[in-house]
Amino acid sequence: MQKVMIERAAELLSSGKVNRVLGWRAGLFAHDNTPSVFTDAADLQANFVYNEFCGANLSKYLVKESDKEGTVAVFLKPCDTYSFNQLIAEHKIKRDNVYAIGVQCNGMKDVNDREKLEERCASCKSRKHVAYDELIGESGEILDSNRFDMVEKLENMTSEERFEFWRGELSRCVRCNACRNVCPACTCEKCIFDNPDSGSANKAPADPFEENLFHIIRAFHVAGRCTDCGECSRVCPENIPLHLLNRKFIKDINELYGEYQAGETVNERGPLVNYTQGDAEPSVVYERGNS
Amino acid sequence: MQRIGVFVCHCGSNIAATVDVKAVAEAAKHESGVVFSADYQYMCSESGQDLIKDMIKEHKLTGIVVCSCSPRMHENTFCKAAAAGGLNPYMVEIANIREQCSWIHKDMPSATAKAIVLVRSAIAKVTLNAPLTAGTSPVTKRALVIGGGIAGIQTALDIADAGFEVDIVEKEPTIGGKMAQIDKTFPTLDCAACILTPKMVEAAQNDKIRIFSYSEVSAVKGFVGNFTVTIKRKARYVKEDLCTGCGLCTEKCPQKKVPNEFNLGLDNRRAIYIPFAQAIPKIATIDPDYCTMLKSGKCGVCSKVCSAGAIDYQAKDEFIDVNYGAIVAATGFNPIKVDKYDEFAYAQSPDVVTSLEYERLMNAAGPTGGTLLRPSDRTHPHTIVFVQCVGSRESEDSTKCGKSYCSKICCMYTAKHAMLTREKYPDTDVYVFYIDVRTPGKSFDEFYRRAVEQYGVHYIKGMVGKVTPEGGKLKVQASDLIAGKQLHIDADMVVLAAAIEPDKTARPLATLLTASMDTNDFFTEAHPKLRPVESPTAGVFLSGACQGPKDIPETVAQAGAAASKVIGLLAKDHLVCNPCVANANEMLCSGCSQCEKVCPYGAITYSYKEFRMPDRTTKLRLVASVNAAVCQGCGACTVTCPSGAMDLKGFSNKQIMAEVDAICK
Amino acid sequence: MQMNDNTFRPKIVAFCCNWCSYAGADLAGTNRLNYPADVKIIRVPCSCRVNPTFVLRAFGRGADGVIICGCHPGDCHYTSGNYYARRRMTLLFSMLDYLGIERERTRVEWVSAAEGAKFAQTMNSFVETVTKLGKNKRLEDLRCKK
Amino acid sequence: MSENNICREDILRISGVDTRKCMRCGKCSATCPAYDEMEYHPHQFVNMVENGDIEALVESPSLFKCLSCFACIDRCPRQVEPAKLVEAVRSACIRRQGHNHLSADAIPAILDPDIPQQALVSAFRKYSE
Repeated sequence: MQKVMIERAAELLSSGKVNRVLGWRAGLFAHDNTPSVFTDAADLQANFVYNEFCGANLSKYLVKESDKEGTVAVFLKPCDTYSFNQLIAEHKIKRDNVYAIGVQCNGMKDVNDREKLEERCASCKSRKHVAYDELIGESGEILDSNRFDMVEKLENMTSEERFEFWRGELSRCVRCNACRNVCPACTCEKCIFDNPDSGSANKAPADPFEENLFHIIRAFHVAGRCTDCGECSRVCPENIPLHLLNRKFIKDINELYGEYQAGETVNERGPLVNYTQGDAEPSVVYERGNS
Repeated sequence: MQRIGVFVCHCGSNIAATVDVKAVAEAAKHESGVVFSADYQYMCSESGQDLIKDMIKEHKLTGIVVCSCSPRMHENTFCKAAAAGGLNPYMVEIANIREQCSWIHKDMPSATAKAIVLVRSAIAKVTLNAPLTAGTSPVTKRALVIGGGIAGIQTALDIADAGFEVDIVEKEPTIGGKMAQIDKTFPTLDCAACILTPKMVEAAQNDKIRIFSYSEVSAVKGFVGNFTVTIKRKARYVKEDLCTGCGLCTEKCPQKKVPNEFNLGLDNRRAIYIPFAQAIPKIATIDPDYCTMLKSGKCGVCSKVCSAGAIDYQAKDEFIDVNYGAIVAATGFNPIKVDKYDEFAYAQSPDVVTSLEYERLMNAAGPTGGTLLRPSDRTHPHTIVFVQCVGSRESEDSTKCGKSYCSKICCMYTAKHAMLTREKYPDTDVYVFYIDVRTPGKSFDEFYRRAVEQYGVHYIKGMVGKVTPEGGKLKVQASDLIAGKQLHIDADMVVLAAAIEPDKTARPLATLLTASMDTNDFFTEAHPKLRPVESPTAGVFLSGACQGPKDIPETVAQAGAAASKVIGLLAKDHLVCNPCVANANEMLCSGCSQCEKVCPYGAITYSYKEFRMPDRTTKLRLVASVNAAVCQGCGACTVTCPSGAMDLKGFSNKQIMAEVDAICK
Repeated sequence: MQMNDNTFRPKIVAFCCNWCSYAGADLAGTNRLNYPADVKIIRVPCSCRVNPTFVLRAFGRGADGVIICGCHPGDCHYTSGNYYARRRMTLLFSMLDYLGIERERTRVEWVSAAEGAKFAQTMNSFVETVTKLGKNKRLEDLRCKK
Repeated sequence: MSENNICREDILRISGVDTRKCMRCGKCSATCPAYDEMEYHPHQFVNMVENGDIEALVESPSLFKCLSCFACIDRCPRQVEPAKLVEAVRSACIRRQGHNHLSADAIPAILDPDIPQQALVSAFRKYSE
């Protein structure tokens, strides 16, 4: 796989079809591969890597890269292609400047427990590439995923238990902003939390409530646009299961407004910028489950 | 630093009896930024307003808070007073301590405490107010009427009468619409053509009115007062300025087998045609689907016989852009297709007709020259069965193409048909099967009773269940609910009162106009009772059956009403805009286009703009901008924007959060 | 309603749309329909103007309950605002519930300009519910007591 | 369901019909091929159920004159489905005639390999409580 990808990338560079290749660069250790731009074949040969530690979703890097001169080739795993589509829909990626190569993915390994698949890969929602110019390896199918199991488990807890659970998780937050910075849906020019004029500027939480506030708002801002790529949880240095917040919104949206997968196509109206006259009333929140 | 003045009104005892106004004024004094605070008997009185004006000058106030009744009551009064005192009228906030405090709380301490919180919250908000100026936008003094039926013609005539220019866009080769196809009109039974054609001629001769026939609206840009509409002038292959309407070509054209839509396919026309004798404009049109010259390049007869040289086989669709200040939708209606109702055998027998087809069969200019003949064998029918409510008043989940509403006009035109038939041919038996006879209208019920009492039409409460064509007859099986019998009638003709539905072009047009529609594709009015001829989209008005089923008098009345609204708009040189509108901060906008999707008015547009970057390079970025003349200030976009780039003037994020903070303190 | 330091009085923030619910609140006043003074109304043009941040801000600053009132679905002055608000608030409240914040502290109610009685009744029942829940303990625990 | 009294709610529940949707147009009776055989006609049937006048229906021979051709269901503009009411009254009536006309134990004896499974199930549903 890696060999074929390097060959193809070198070929694209030499033919002049692209002038840069966005891929993964081998790190000091086997598991710390990082996103990187390659411009020549030698560099590719020496440092390009594609193995089970290439979790980074490269689509967000295209926001900057596709804005530059010339065409950039990019390798996209199936889940990355959803983010790719979503970013195109939001005019963040200039599609004409990108040559997208879909690459087969069999799941990424968890850097903390290198024998195990990452949680997001163990509950993979789709092996299908929804956008690409060419494909290396095979594109799979949309899978029946059990990704909402944990959300459901939380929903079935009592309100107190849930509170304790989240207190335990969110109190570890150090507000490093990694989750926000890596998120392909977080592409604001300036985040409201960084903007003193927004009225909600909040660089570091003054109290635990503001910790919650940051995470609720972050999840709300990407609700309906989040493709559930799972990058937020991957990069969290405190291993907070942030994807459980995003998935809660996704699950609610699916249940209340019909199945929706952000990024599946480019020209869709997201569930939060859409409505039907017969939508569920907010009281549905009180009616289901026990408190 | 703001200098804020607080005025606490007693409202006689309305407020002062339950709220300690002195304590409120005193508490306000200690709020940051407040330089003046006082209570007064009646703030809305002349002297109360003078107090505001004087204090603004005396204390150089930059903002004021009036603690009084609901802003819905006197906000305007105090804004005007502030303006008179030299302050921007948008630097005024009202703390509602009457409706939302003194009137609902009985206990003085708690009411006073609440009033103080409300004042604090208003002070917190006004501190962040910014002076706003209501912008203006110019008005293009020309109106567009889409649809050239009686609704469109009447609207255009009324607008032109007031001295404004108006264009009619009609998709057919002639104006006239459905009314031109009708024989007689109820309840007076005067002939439709006799009252319609003079109006058509008047429209054609009025120098303020331009008629774009055989044309469609293909794009709409802009906003109230400033629309730019792209009109597609379909190629008619005849030069409009040369054709004299002599009609020779329509007689010589060898292609004779084209179903005549004006007669609903009951007879044929040629490939080059003028829809009917009184057509306006009276210009021939070539039907490209049937013309052999256009299809295979062989023929050219019309070109040879045309002495004016008007035929142009090379013609292409043309697109023209015109500016308008107001747009009127008058797209009208159509009867629904009734083929799906197998039980009525419409598709099986030519003698089962819809009411509009019957109208043509009765019309002197129709396919039978006004003699009522069965379409199948052209014999005179002796027994005619009318069926009411075909496709109207069906349940919402109807599997057929039925409509849940009452089509409103069928009861009356069926009474008319029955009456005219009996009058012309007293030897016919006429049965009308009805569920209810609905005749609310001036002289309507009298008309229906006349059909029964003078003309001997058999009105039977019940419904037709089945029509079977058999041996040249139509066997009608029906129920008579009052006699408690099932009837079997051998009829010669069956006439179906098909439900009416909005024209199919209305839905795409609504999208172009960003006007809203109901589930039946009728245009929605801005308010069902108080603004019945305006659409919720500013500058778009509604005329005729595109808004709901209507008969001719109602249509004409509504057309006049729509025209008067248009005239009211065009009479202004400038429109004053609501200054409390959304505003995009281009530096923060990331161009994600989410806000554009929630805007109900299409006020948000995206464009690439150049930005200077900190490193002195320039960058092209897609950013949103709000058209202040179109934005109504709902704020839907502000919440959609994750960056907070979109904010609402007068209700900004910071202002509302300041209020929240003041209340929760 | 006796102001008594020993009894708990909740802080309630009510966001009301200008066209229906704020007018409904005015009507409740005109008809002298009582509801507790704990409710403080903030006027917004439309329920769709209510940003989730405002709701969280209120809780962050010590509110015990937040209620959002708008025109009935289909009656929005701006045609579609409350439809968007309905989706947003449903999701937000569901999320707050998911994080373990009592779901009864949040509510959306549609109140038309003619429903003064409904407005008063809604506020009475909401205040009662929130009072029963007591102080916003879970959030209180989170907030630094300044 | 009580022994001797079939109430309106039972019929509505069994049939799943909402009689209030009826706008009294009479198209069901107009379309009914067995109209002349019946004492009570389809539109009356709907009306009688709506008024709780079930006993008269049960007593009337009309009940079993309906051909179940479903023309009334097909043609009803309000989707009231009168034939379903007939069917519901019929099964209520049959059930009332005695407990379990058919018991599970009795089935093996009368089992015929040609009886379709569906017929068995529906008979079982119809003839037992």
